[in-house]
Amino acid sequence: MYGLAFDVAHLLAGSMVVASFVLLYQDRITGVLNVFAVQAIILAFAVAFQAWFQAAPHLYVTALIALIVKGVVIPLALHRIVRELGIHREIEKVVGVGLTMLLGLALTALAVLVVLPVTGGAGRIGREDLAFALAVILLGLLMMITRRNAVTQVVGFMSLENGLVLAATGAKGMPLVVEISTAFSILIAFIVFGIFLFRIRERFDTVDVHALERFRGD
Amino acid sequence: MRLLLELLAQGVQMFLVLLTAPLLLGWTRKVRARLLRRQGPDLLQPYRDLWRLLCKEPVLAENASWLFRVAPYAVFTTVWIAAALVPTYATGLLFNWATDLIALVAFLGFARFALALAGMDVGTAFGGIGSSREMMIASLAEPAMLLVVFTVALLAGSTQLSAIAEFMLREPVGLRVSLGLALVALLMVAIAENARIPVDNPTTHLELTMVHEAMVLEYSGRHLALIEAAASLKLVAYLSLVACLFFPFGMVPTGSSPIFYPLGILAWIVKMTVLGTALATFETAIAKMRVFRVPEFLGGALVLGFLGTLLLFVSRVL
Amino acid sequence: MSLLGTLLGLVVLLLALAVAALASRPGTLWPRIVYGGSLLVAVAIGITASLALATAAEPARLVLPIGLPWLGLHLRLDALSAFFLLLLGIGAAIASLFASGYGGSEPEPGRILPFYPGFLAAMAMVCLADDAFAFLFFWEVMSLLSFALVLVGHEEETSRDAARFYLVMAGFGTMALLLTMGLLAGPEGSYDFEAIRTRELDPGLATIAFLLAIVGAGSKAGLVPFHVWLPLAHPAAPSPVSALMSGVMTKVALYGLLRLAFDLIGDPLWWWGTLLVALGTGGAVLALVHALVERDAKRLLAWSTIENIGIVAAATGLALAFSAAGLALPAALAVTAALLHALNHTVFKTLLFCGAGAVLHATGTRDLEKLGGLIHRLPFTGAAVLVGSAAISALPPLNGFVSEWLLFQAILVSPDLPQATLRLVIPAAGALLALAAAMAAACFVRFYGIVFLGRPRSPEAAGAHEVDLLSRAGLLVPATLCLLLGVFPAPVIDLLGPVVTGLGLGSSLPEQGVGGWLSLQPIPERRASYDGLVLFSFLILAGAFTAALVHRLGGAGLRRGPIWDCGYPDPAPSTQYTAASMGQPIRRVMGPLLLAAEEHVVMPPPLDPSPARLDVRLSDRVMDGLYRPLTTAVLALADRLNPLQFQTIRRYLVLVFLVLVGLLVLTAAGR
Amino acid sequence: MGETARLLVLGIPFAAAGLLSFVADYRTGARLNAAAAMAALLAATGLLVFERPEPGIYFIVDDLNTAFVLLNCFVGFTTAVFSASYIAHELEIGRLTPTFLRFYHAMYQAMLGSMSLALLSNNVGLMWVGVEVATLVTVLMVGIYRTEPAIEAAWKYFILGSVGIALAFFGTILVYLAAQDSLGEGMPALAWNRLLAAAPLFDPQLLDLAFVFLLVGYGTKVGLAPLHAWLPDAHAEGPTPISAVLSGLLLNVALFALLRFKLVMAANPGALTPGPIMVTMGLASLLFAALMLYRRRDIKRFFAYSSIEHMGITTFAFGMGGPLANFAGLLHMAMHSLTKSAIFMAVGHIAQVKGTQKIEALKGLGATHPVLAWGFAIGVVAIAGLPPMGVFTSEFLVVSSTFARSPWLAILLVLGLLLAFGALVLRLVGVVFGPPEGPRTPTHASYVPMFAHLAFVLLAGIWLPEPLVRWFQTIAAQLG
Repeated sequence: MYGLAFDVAHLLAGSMVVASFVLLYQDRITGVLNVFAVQAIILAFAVAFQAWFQAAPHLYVTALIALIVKGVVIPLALHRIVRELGIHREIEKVVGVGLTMLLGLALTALAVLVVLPVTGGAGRIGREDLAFALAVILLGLLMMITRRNAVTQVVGFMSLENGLVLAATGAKGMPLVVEISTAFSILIAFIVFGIFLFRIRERFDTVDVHALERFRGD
Repeated sequence: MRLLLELLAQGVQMFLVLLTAPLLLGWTRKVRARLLRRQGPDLLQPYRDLWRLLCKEPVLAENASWLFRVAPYAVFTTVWIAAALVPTYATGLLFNWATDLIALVAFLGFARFALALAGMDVGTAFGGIGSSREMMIASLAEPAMLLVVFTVALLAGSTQLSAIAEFMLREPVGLRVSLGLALVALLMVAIAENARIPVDNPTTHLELTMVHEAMVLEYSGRHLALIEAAASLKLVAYLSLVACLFFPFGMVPTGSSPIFYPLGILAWIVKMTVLGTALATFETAIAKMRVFRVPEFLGGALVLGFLGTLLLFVSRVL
Repeated sequence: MSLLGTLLGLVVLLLALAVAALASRPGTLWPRIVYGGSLLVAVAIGITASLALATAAEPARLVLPIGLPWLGLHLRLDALSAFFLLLLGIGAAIASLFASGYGGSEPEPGRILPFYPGFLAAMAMVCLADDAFAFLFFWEVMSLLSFALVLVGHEEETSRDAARFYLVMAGFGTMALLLTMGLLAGPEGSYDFEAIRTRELDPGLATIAFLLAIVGAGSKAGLVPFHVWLPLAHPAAPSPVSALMSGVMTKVALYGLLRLAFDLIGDPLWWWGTLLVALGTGGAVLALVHALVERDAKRLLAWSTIENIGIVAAATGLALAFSAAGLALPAALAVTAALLHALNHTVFKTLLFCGAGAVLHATGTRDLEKLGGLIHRLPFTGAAVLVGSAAISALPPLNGFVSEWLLFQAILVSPDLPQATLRLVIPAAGALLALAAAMAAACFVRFYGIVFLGRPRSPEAAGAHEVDLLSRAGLLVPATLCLLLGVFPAPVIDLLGPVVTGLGLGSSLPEQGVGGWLSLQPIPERRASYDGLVLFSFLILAGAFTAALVHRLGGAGLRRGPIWDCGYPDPAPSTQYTAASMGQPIRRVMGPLLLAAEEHVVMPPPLDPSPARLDVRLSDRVMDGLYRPLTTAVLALADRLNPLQFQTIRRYLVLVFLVLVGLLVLTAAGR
Repeated sequence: MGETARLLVLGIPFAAAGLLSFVADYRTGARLNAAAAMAALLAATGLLVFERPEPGIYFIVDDLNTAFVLLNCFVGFTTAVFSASYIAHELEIGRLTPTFLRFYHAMYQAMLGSMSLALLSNNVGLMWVGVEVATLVTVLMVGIYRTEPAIEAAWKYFILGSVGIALAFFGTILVYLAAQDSLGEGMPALAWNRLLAAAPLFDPQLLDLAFVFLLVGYGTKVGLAPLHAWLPDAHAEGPTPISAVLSGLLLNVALFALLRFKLVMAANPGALTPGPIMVTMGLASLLFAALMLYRRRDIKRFFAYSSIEHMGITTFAFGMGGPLANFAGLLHMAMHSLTKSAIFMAVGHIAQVKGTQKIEALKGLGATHPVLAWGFAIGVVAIAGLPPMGVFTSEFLVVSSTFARSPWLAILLVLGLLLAFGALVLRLVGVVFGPPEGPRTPTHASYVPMFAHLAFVLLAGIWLPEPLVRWFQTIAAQLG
């Protein structure tokens, strides 16, 4: 029994990392949003499994929030914004896809290398989960620095927060308060981003972060 | 009673120096003339000149300030004291203990300071030329002089004049390299300070070359007399300094009875005539240097003086 | 305790005066009140300090509850600080007396009055401070207040730049001193000087502490490599403040050096002294060459301050070398020469700066080329500045000569030094000091001759008017003090006795006044003595005798006539020698080496009436060699880093990413 | 009574925030805002006066945060008073419209409340939430002018801030994991006092990894060198009251959080000491910011870099460790926040009076506005570390204690301090002195808050109150 639960947690965390890699691979905004939705759904399952495994009912609430808010609401809203504001579909990448993938691999290796020697204090499941969560975080960060448009940057930021939630749920007994507040702040982050998007939209014709950089103070 | 006697001896020294100064000047002019196969002026001519100037009424420029009128007295007094302090016929006179060689050099500096300022007081181009050149020469001659003083003081163990003279008299000093260097440096400085031939022509009125004369251009009457007397006194001071430091034989050491004083005076007069003749012959043998070659000349004196001091610092025996 | 208490009370009085002066308005009596108050307090500080010196009592100590919480503020009045407080009292009294007359018509009292008493108070507290925090606290407050005083005339660009350069150099000096104190106090931070004195420091650290002390105190005093700000800042301040900065603040800096070198850092190594001697004497000659080509009166005096500080530093270095070699009496002689020269310099430099202030007040200009003939219109200032110039040129009856003489005695007493290099450096130092003395005389003949003698070179000089009564008193007091110190040096040297023993040199000079006519005989067996009184009376007697004799023989009449000038007098004042031409001979001799001077003459072809041109380019080797490259380097580095402000958000994220990954790799590797 | 005071300190700001969001009129809003800030200040002094409440599961009052809560509430109150007149003037000249200002006061109070929450929280997660909410609120306020640069600054601040905060949260999770096996699951594993007590039992490797994330996360909020990019633009483009609070308080709160974790790291013997990393980042910030000061053309951006420099000095001091350096670091945090907020108040009025923030247009202030010039001059003198102001004391302690232990680091520190000193003096003389330029319209600025801050810094420079010294010394000893 112990082995199976362990394998399922592994599977879900691993698929989260795979989703991050696919996210890096996309070169169209709609593709990015859909893969992000898939990742959010996988996250929801992972959290739900953790809830079942740790017999901690509050995790189900987090799984539900993750599924609905990040799985469905945010991607749809982003799709509508992208359509309404007519943001051009093409994603300008800074670094070629091949190199990005290589960097991603190196980061995952680093994440595993850094977390695993940690002694087993946090229980076997916790350690692997932690390594994968760190990998998702680093890949999210990598996504933000290799993309030029604002939307893809924010999606990168969102996938980074997915990794956070994965890590939080992996930590057995992390009090509920923390999870709710995490969700709460992600929500706010999204709203703020939305307002900005409008403002940005209100001010410039394109949402490309590059256009923003011309107006720098000195 | 002893105090009175010592006061008398000091008085003799002061007036001996004062009266023989013009004579020495006359003697050097006479020897120069003879060497140039000229008759040359009478030995007593300087006295007549001084007397003539003394009785004439001085004419001052409109914008001459009080400094212009006070300067001759200050110059004459300081040079006279400097000359009086140098032991001529006897060491250990009353006022010798009041000061030492460094103060003597400083007194001559005071005279030069007053004369240079007086030169600039009336505000003419020549006064400026004289003062600036004089100060340039002084800024090299005085350190050379001080280095000579260092050399001699290091050897004698004190900067007190009569102490040095006695050391030279009694101690078996013998021929030392540092003393030789000091002597040459002192002679070069003496020539520069007294405005003798290679550095400055005492008899000339050619604007481009004169240094000492340029400063005193505006003086006349008794003021000029005082300055001329001061110049001659300065020559006597330097020559008797050379005699006292480097050829001290014939001087009466402190403490011995006064009957030897006339002998001392005689020896001093002989030394003065010998040095006067040497000076005159040196002047006729050499031509005047361009003004801006004087720094090299005095630079040489500075280096010699420094070498003398350095040698004494490095080893006691050199 | 009572003396230290009264001193503290006086300092508080000064602070009260400073705070009250914040309310000063132009045209009111405030300048008189502030300067008068400062004068009274300065005199009181002088008297209390001389009392402390005379009684040579045990050092009084006091701890106030302010300052560092666990340390408190330690104050201590020992002989050394009493002497420098006496020096501060004299300098401040002269400057305040002069300012009360001259400063009366201050256009902007609000800018100067609040800071003037504060500046005095800060200097006094530096001398009393007995722990590292208090010392540096008041040291930096002294710099800050003098910075504000330099900015009094901040309309001109030059005084703003001067003030800025000054404060940055002051900051640099304080940082050096802070490092010294850190080294002396050790890691556990026992900043109290008492603890530092008992703490043993190994020679390596002591050497670093000493070098940093030279950098810190030297940059405030104006020791050569750190002197560049002084000729810019001191002249920019109003004259009484320049007098205080040059006369007193530089001495407080030297007090800092003496306190650190002798009292706190413990037994010196032999080469420490040689470094200070080399810096001092070399600096003196360099400063004088600059003074000889200087065109601005107050900058000339500032360069001369650097020269005199060089001499005092050389004397201190000599004392260090002697005490390292174990020669107690010569060390005492050298320290006495240093302290006496510091006192003399305070007196005659304050006089000269007040004189320059009077000239500036009368003619409105400091440019030597526009002055001349002022002795007729400012007779009183002329006489006082003449005494000052004679004193600074070390001429016999005055005080400048006494300290010069003592220093030469110290050099001559030192042939039996064990170290070989010392036996080379000391004679070289003697030669340079002799050169400096002679060039100082040349410099001040030029200064006095161009400013006061000859014919006025500009209408302002022609229309000059004498300063009022109080300022005249401000000039008379230092002039008489120069004479008194020159004629009666023996009592002053006895007063210095406890200071010298306090520095831990083992012995001080024997009793001076005993040798009959108060003659000065520092080392008995050398029989070299200097008797100011006898010489002075000898001078007066001989002078009177000559004058009487000449007047009786040749009569007292005299006639006024036109200037002779070899027969072709020219009324135009421009035919006179100017400041540049007066300095030209010495500039030809020393210029190429020390000032990188290049002369370029453009002669028109024959028959071409166009004028010939002579331009001379002088440059300050230290400024161009050290400070300009430093500033350009900093600005170049700033330019290279500047683009970092204008990057895209993505690039900043890359920075964050790199830091994170770097640290992760580090911790992974760290295990 | 201690509990009620603590409750009030947290409750008042959030209640005021709620209330103010309904108030539309600016004038009443400003007055209410100042009143709420005053009440919070009184509550904070209550914390000081009454005996300390027992550390609960959510909140704790201990040596470290008492001083900083008081400081936060005081600066919050004075800045509220300053912002009343400043924003009123901005409304007059039309740079801000009532619609933009709709939620300004509510956001201001929310920010103060979240900062107090972060300071007083005993729970690591709650502290993280406090810092996160404060960041998001300041992001909104920075973008309040709705000009292009303001939007860009706010966007940059949002992205970098959120990345930093996310990493900090991951660090918090790691600390929780490390504490889990000895302190059990749930709330107790996040409570400070328990973490501190059980720290020696934690797994050192996990703590090191956690500190890396915490250092990068909270380091971004503190504005240390490589992570500082958001700070200059946020200061320059946001309204000046926000710059004052940002520079004065938010940087301190972030550094306070970092200190909390350093306390835990210091208690665990196995863990790698964070000293070297903090020293390198501190020195990097100091030298980088000092050099950037020379080429700044905008006065507020200039002082933003000065904040980075001073945060660098403080981090360096904590990195060096030892009782002296830690005490100096804590004192420097307090002095810097008081001085920098005073400077920003002065700069705010100067920018309003002269109509621009360009340094070359701000000349001869001494002639046109003497009182403002005095305030600005004293502020710059204080921030440059000159006595008699308080910053000199802390810099004195840091430099002297560092030199005795490692001379080369002290040399670098002194080099940085001198570079910054040169730039500060350059601007001080440029702005305050010289012939006046630009408009001379007299300003009806509120000088009281500015001079109150400077008076406190002057007092600290001469004498430090006994309780403050005791708290800082106990914490300095614990910090290791």
